[in-house]
Order: sequence, then C-alpha cells, then structure tokens
Amino acid sequence: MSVLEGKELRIVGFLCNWCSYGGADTAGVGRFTQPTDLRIIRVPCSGRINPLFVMKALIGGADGVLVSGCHPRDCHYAEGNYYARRRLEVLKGLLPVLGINPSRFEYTWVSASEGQRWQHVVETFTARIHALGPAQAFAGTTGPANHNRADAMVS
Amino acid sequence: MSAETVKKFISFDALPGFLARAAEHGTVYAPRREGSAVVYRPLKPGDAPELGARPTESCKHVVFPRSETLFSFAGKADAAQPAVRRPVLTESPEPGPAVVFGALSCDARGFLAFDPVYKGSGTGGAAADTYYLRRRSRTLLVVKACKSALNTCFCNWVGGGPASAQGADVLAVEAEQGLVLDILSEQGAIFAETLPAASEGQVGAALAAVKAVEDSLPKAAELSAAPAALASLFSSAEFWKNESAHCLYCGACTYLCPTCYCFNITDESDGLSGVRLRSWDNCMSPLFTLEASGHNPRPNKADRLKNRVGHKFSYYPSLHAGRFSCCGCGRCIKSCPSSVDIRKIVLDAVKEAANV
Amino acid sequence: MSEQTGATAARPTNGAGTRNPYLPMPARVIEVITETPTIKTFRVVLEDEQLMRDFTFQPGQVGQLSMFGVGESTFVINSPPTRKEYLQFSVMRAGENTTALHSLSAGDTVGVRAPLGNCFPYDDMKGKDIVFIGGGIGMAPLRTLLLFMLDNRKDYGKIRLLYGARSPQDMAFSAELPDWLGRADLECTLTIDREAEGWQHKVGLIPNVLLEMHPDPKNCVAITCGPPIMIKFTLQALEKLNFAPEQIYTTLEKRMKCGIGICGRCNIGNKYVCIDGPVFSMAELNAMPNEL
Amino acid sequence: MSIQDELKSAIMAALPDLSCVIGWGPGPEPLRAAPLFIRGEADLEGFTAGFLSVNNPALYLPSLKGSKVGIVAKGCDARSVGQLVTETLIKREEVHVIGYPCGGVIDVDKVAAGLADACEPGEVGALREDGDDVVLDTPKGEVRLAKKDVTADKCGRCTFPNAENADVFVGIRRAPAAAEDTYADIAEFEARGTEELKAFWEKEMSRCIRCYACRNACPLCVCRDHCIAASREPHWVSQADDVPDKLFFQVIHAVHLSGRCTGCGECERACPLGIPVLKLKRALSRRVENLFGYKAGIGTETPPLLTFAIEESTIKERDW
Repeated sequence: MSVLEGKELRIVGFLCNWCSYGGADTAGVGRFTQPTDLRIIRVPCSGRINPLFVMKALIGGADGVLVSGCHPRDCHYAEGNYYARRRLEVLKGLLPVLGINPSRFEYTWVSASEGQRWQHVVETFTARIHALGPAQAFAGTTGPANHNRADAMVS
Repeated sequence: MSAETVKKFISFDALPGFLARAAEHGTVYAPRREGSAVVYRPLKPGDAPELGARPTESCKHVVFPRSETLFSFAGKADAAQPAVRRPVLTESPEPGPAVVFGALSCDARGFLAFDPVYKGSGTGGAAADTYYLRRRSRTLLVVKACKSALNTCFCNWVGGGPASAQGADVLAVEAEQGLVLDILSEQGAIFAETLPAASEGQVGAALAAVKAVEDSLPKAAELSAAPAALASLFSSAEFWKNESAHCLYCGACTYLCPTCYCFNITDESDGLSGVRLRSWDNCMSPLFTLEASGHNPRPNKADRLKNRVGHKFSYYPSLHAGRFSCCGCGRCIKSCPSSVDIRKIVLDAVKEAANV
Repeated sequence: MSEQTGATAARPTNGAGTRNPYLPMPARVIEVITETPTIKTFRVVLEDEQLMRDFTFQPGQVGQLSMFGVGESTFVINSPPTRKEYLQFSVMRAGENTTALHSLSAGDTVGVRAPLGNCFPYDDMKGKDIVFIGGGIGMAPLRTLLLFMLDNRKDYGKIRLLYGARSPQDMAFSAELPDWLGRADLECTLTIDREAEGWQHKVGLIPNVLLEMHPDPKNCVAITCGPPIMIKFTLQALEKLNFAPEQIYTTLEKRMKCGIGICGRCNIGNKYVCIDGPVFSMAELNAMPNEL
Repeated sequence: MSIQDELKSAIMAALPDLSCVIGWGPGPEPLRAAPLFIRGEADLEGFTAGFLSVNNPALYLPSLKGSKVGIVAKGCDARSVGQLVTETLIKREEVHVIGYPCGGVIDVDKVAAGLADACEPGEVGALREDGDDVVLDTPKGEVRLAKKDVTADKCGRCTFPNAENADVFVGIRRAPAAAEDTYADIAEFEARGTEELKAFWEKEMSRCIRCYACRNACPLCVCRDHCIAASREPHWVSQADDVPDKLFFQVIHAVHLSGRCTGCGECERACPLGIPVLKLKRALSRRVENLFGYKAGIGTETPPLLTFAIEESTIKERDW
C-alpha cells in the first residue's frame, strides 16, 4: 500500500451517521483494506458539520480534513447535505488566504451501501495528503507554558 | 532631570552594539513598527531600537503577560491506588531578566499603579502577587523622553510629564546624536556602567529638550474634584447612558492601558493534564462580572464604563493616597474605535456633579 | 496627589519567600452529602497533614475550590473553626465548575485556597441575642456561625434560627435539622413557601414568618443570607421590627477569581467583596454604591 | 444649503418620531469624528457628515431595537442596515435612514504615511478640506495631501456610495467609485501563496491583544455578548496568548460573516494593532459572490447560506 509508506498522518473525517458512516462500516465488513490515517468523527448529518469544525482541526494541526455525507437527494433529514454543500464549498475560499493549502480539505458523498466507493475515497484522499506531507503547525504557541503534554505522560 | 543623579551618554551609532551586549543578560524589548502599529518586541541583537516610533501598546505585557501560566497540573497515579490519578501541580518557572528600552514615561508610571495592588495592599501584604513581583523586580525600565505630545496625551493632568522619571530606572533624553541617560536606580547604574559620562554640553542640550517638550503641552485640567464627583454620580443612570452611548465595549482601552491590571483565571486542559492561566481581562465586557446564576451586577455598558472610569478616578485614588489609576498616555482615546474620550467623561462628571 | 519620584524606592521586591497565593492546596474529599437535587455538601481534608493541623480560619471566611482543568469558584467554609476534622463546603450546581464539583465522590482530589475574606464579627456579638435568617443555599454561611456559637454557647444570649426553602426537598442540612430542632439552647423555625404533604413546620415566605416571630431588636443581632429577592424583603421586615442597619449582617456573593483583592472584578465602588467582605453590615452596605 | 445643513434639517424633521438619530460629531482630535447620538437640536452642534464620518452607525441599531431610531448613512452603512433587515435582526419600520452621497472617508493610517516625518497623525492640529486635497496643520507647518491618497481602501472600490434604501436622501446621488468590486486585492493577496500567507498571519496575529474590537465594531456580529469565543463549553478558543487561538477567532468571525459581510471594513479599521482582518471576510465574500452572485446588504434576497438549491449550477460535484 503505497500511501502508507512513511509516517502515518493525521486526517480527520467528519461522517454523517446515516450514509457515510454506514459506508465506512460496509467497507470494514467487506474487508476492503484502507489506509489508517483517517480518524473518524461521526455526526448526525453533514448539515451538522459546522465549517468551524474543519477549521479547528486544520488550525489545530490536522494534516487533512475529509467530510462525507449522504448523496444529494438522499439526506436522512431531507436537506441537511444541501446546506452542508454550500457551507463547505464557501469554506474552500478561506483556506488559501489563511495560508492553508486548500487541498488539505475535501468533502464528498458516500452512501451506506458504497463500501467500495468509501475505500476509494479514503485511499484517494489519504494519498493526496501524503503527497502534501505533514502540515506545518502555526507558529506562535507558548508551548510548554500552555499544555504540558509531556507531563501527562508521567505516571 | 535632577541635578544630583549620574548622567551618561551613548551615541545612536553605538546603541545597537550596546543593546546587543545587554541582550546577553536578558531580553531587551524595544519599540518596533509593524504595519500601522508600533509594538514592544524583543530586539534582535545588532538592530537599532525604533525610538522615534510611539508604541501603540503599553509595555505592561513585559511584566504582566497577556496570558501566563500560574501552574501546570498533571495526573499522577496514586501510590496506594494506582488506578486513581491525582493532580500534581508544578509552578511555572522563574522568568528571566528583561530590559524595556525606550518605554514611554507614561508606561513606566503605569507600573506604579500596579505596584501597591500587586504587593497585596488589599490584604495588608498578606497575599502578594508573586508572579508579577518577580517579573517586575527583574525588568529594567529605560524611559525615552517624548519629543512631542499627541492630541490625546494628558500625562500632565495626572501628575506625569513627557520626561517624567517616575518609575524609571533610566531616563533617556535625545541630545547631540545620541541619548543622555539619567541614572535613577542601582539597577540602572549597572545597566549603564560601561558608558561614558555625559558632557556638560550634552546634559545642557538634554535639559533644553525636556523643557521644550514640557512647555509644549497644553495646560493641565484640574481633576481634584473628580473622585468625589464620580462617586456622587453613581446613581445618575442618564449621565452614564449618554457618556457610554457610542462605546462599543470592546477591550481596546483596557488592554492598551498601562494601568489596567484586571485579570481572569481559567484552566486549559486536555483531560489528563493542563494549565491554570492568568490572562488579561476587560471590565468593559459583560462577562467580567457575569455570575454562574445568570445574574450580572453590571449588565449594561453604561454600568461598566462607569466602573472603569470610577475605578481609575475615584475608587483607586480613595485606596491609594489620591493617586489616579491613570497615567494620561491617552491610548484609550487614540485607539478607541468609537472615539470615546475618558478626559471628556471625567470633565463632564465634574461639571455634572457641580450642577446637581 | 502624592507623587513617587525616583525608582529605587518604588520598585517592589521580587516577592521571594512570599507564599504563592494562587497555588491551591490539594485536598481529599472524605464525604459527599446530597442535600437537595441541586446542592451537595463536600467534606474535605488537606492532603498535607501538617497544613491541615495548622489550618485556621474564622466563621464567615470563604475558600476557593479547584477542579483542575475546569476552574475555581468561591464557597463559604460552612463547618465551624471549632470542628476541625474536615472543612465543609456546600455547592449549588449552577455553572461549569459547580457541575464538575458535583461529580466528585469520596476519595477524589480537589484544590483548596483558603481562608479568604473577612468574617462575622462574632466577638462584637458576644452577650447579644442572635437571629439567623437563612434562605436556600444561603443557610451555608449561617451554619458556620451558628455551630460556632453553639460550640461557644455561654458567650451568646438567645439564639434563634429561621431557615426557609422553597419545598422540603430544597432544604439543605436535613440530617442536622432534627438536632437543631431538638436543642433547648436554640429556637429553630423552619418554613417552606407552599404547603407540602407531611410538612409539620411553618408555611410562608421568610419575611412574613420573621414578622410573626417578632424578634426583639433590643441587644440583638440579625444575620441573614439567601437569594437577593429574599434578602430584599427580609431587610424590609427587619426594618419594620426596628432593627438598626448596624444590627444586621449579611454575606455577599460576586464573581471572583483571585480572592485576594487583585484581579479587580468583585468590587462595589472601592470595596472588594473578596477581601473587604463577604460579610458586611447593613450600615456598611448602605454607605456603598448600590451595585449588587 | 450645504449638505450638512440639509442633513441637519432632515434630522430635525424626523427627530420628533424617533428616539434619537445617530450621526457623527466632534471627536477627540481633528482627524477623528465620534458617533453622535442626536436627541435634540442642541446635539447638532458639531454634527458632521463627510470625510471624517468613518464609524458605521448601523452598529448600534440591534441594541436599540424596540424604539424607532434614525441614522445618517453612507452607502456602506445603508448596506449594513439592509442586511440587518434581511436577516430580521432589526425591523425596517424601526429605522429611519437619512442618506447622503458619500465621497469616501479618511484612513488615518494613510495620513500617517502621507505625513511621513512631518509628525504623527495625533499631532495634527486641524484638518481642512480644499477641493481634492486635505490640508493639515502640523507642528512643522501645513501639509497638503491628495484626498484620494488618504481615503480608505474600501472607498476606492465602492459600488454603493448612496444609501439606496434611504427613507430620505439629501443631495445629488454620486457615481460609484468603481463599477464592480473585482476583489483584485484578494486575488493579489492569495497569489502570494499559502506558505507566505501562513507566515504573514503568524506575524500579524502575534500582535493581537484579543480586545475583540473587530467583533464589537462589526454591525453584523450581533451575538457579541454570547460569542462562542468566550464559551467554555464548547471550548473553541483557549485563553492562551497563542497565535492559533487568535487566528481561530478571526476564522470564527469570517465564517460567521460569510454571505453576510457587507464589507464596511469596520473590523479592520477598529483594530488598534492594524491587523488586516477584513481580508478573510473579503475572501469569503468573493467566494459567495462567485458561487451565488450574492452581495450582502443589497436587495432582500435570502442570504445564500440560509438556503440551498437542489441542483447547484455553480458547484461542481466531486466525481472521485
């Protein structure tokens, strides 16, 4: 698996409960192998995805963010993904001016039955993020004064 | 500038080298232009401080950081019950020494408003702010006398002046392509010990420069009636509503103010460990006094502006020998997005109280 | 205006050797009592045995309880200084920190910064009759002084307690009420706002019951604490009963952070509730700006 | 009658039915006016509408809901009113808009650049308008600057100089400074590349003092007292003085303004540290305009992010 060559990266996935999470499940049940960089956060609907979730992840150091919901006309709540589509499409306009490579963010639609498609989406997006490499964190953090993660390891 | 103190001289040419050597002993902060603002930044060794630039912000953050860690905590397994994690506290490390080179005289005077409060005057000294005191004692203030006053300056209303030495370790006055340094403290003497004494001509030029700028200031307004006036207007809701009408209650005035010393304490945690932070807080925000029950003793911006002005010109002086908690730097006026003018409010209050 | 000139004199020392006032003392919760659906009482002992032995405070003083990672808030120490096995705090769930505190159980660790603030002038109250008037969680600070006085019973005259809550379920310290009601040296009156099945005590709002009790203001001190609306009408009732402002004490609550008069948010005019209070006489409050 | 006098008459005519009229009056120094709350004729002393009328009086409208308020409005202020009305944050019948043709407003930072070594803007003793110039009294004598060189950037790309939704319009409508907002500034900025821009924001945001003047000066930031930046749960932003936290706040502001920002520029103008925070909002406005053809504050159409289309003609579905 070429995408797993080298270090695993941190990709955050926001998946709607009804379609894409099901699709990921189908992929798992079908034993479609997938790269393991993606950390999935399940939300009720892609319409629940606040664009700030994406931004918080990216500014917080995520190497990539993937959003996936039900296909248009297929939303469990009838129209959540339509709102999501507009919000996320608009959000793409913010990334380059902030200094974040817009390729680090993508949204797509995967239904619960599309296990194979889910595999394809994850592979494609993971490969894209690996091609970009790890994201550089925003400088200007007070570091140890803020969070003593090293201390947390002491036990 | 007094006649008794030692005067040294440094030429502008020699300044970068001198400050680079000083930086070996601690962080040297100096004014720097960034965009349309002027901020105090650590000086890169070899760079010249931008002494002609008047800082937008005060230098209080050198002693009182915008946010600082009081202590960190981390869960450690209990010796008796290893499954139980108990927080272990670690105090933040001691700060290193610092020099502010080119502070404004109002900035230095600002710390004089902090000092009694942070020395624990409220508790009779029983509880002093160790974090502030250790930074304060390790920060040397080299004040650069102003060469002119802005429209918004009113240091002379509140006991200061463009070349006031109050609170400074060294007072620097531009003269003859360099700075005449008036040495005002032992630490200041150590800082300048390698420098030659100023010549009589240099000192004379510096004195003339100080006199020129002092003379250029408009006459100070009389504020002695302000504390009583403000106290008497506490219940004059209409007065405060009018004075605060255009205020947009952001925190620009408080955060730029050299004497505003209020803070918040909050925890940041990732679950297992975290820090307790002390960060600047702002009395103009409704959250400043909002209680968990939802009750807020100062729900309106009028209440909050009243407290802000009242604190500076009435409450604080009543606790600290009449000294205003205002150094007249005028930053709250200069940088107010809605042009609120604290001078006008205080003068209006004096007038209003006289009429009542 | 007084002016400070020269810097050497003005420069404060670095505070070396001064105790860090922001560092909480770790303490172990030894018991949690569920008082009402929204109030829990925590009994804690300082982890450091020496500190616990040396810990002294005055009735009415408060402490800051820390949940590390959440925050700190202020509560009165409602166990009296005469009973030193533990420090007791009663916490009403209202915000983030109190909600976190309510998740504590025996054996857990909290941080304590105490004692803070002033205390009830119990020396000045010696030889006088005392009327406690507590409403809801406002009973907590009164409990400290009440138990302190009961532990020094001979120093005080007649002691009366009027304690009210919305309903029997909202009555805190219910485990202690039988003792308080049964004591010969304490006249204890309980009241609830509205009739409830099985309730054998008074029914009625605190100020009305107080008027009914009709305490004699002569050589008497009234101490009251409770929600603002109750305080307001209780003060009116006390006035009706001819209590002078100097005879009435209450204890205030404000959003607090540092607890040592520095952070600047709990002021009423030039008084800081964290250091000049929380205990104020009505006479003192009358002289302060009206900003409760 | 001068525009000033006409405006004064219009204000006095409307005032009996209004709790106040918000305009501009004397500020703390010659280059700055202050928002003026006019409740009677006496308050009109020093009233000004023109080059110094920088503040957006629409800012105050949501907090004055429940009473009818008048505002003197530049074109951009009127757009804020329009957007507030569209979003039902204020009632149109509770606002009386008095419009006038705006010829642009001063940018004090540009004055600073123009004055160069003569003095700081804060030392200017008086400002006089003289045709296409402003003449400034400085300690080093008079300085003459071309108005266009000291006018705010937003005025140079203004397509809406007249308050089109005014109840009363005073004076003759002006031609807009630009036919179309091309967002050339944003294109140019974006062209610097993500690496450079990341460094840019790291540097700029390191100055931020978190005063939230940007938020509180924004006429559309109506939840400022309940801002999620101050929320502990969810905990979006930490209290640490860290660039990512401070930048994230700007993201919050920009995202919440997408499809709503009218480009009045008050956020950036209010920033005491001169951080160019309008850029983020303009980037999103450009995006919204390109995708949905929507300009906030003009017309009564539902803002695009509050609605949707089943088939989005401008959004290309991903086929991967």
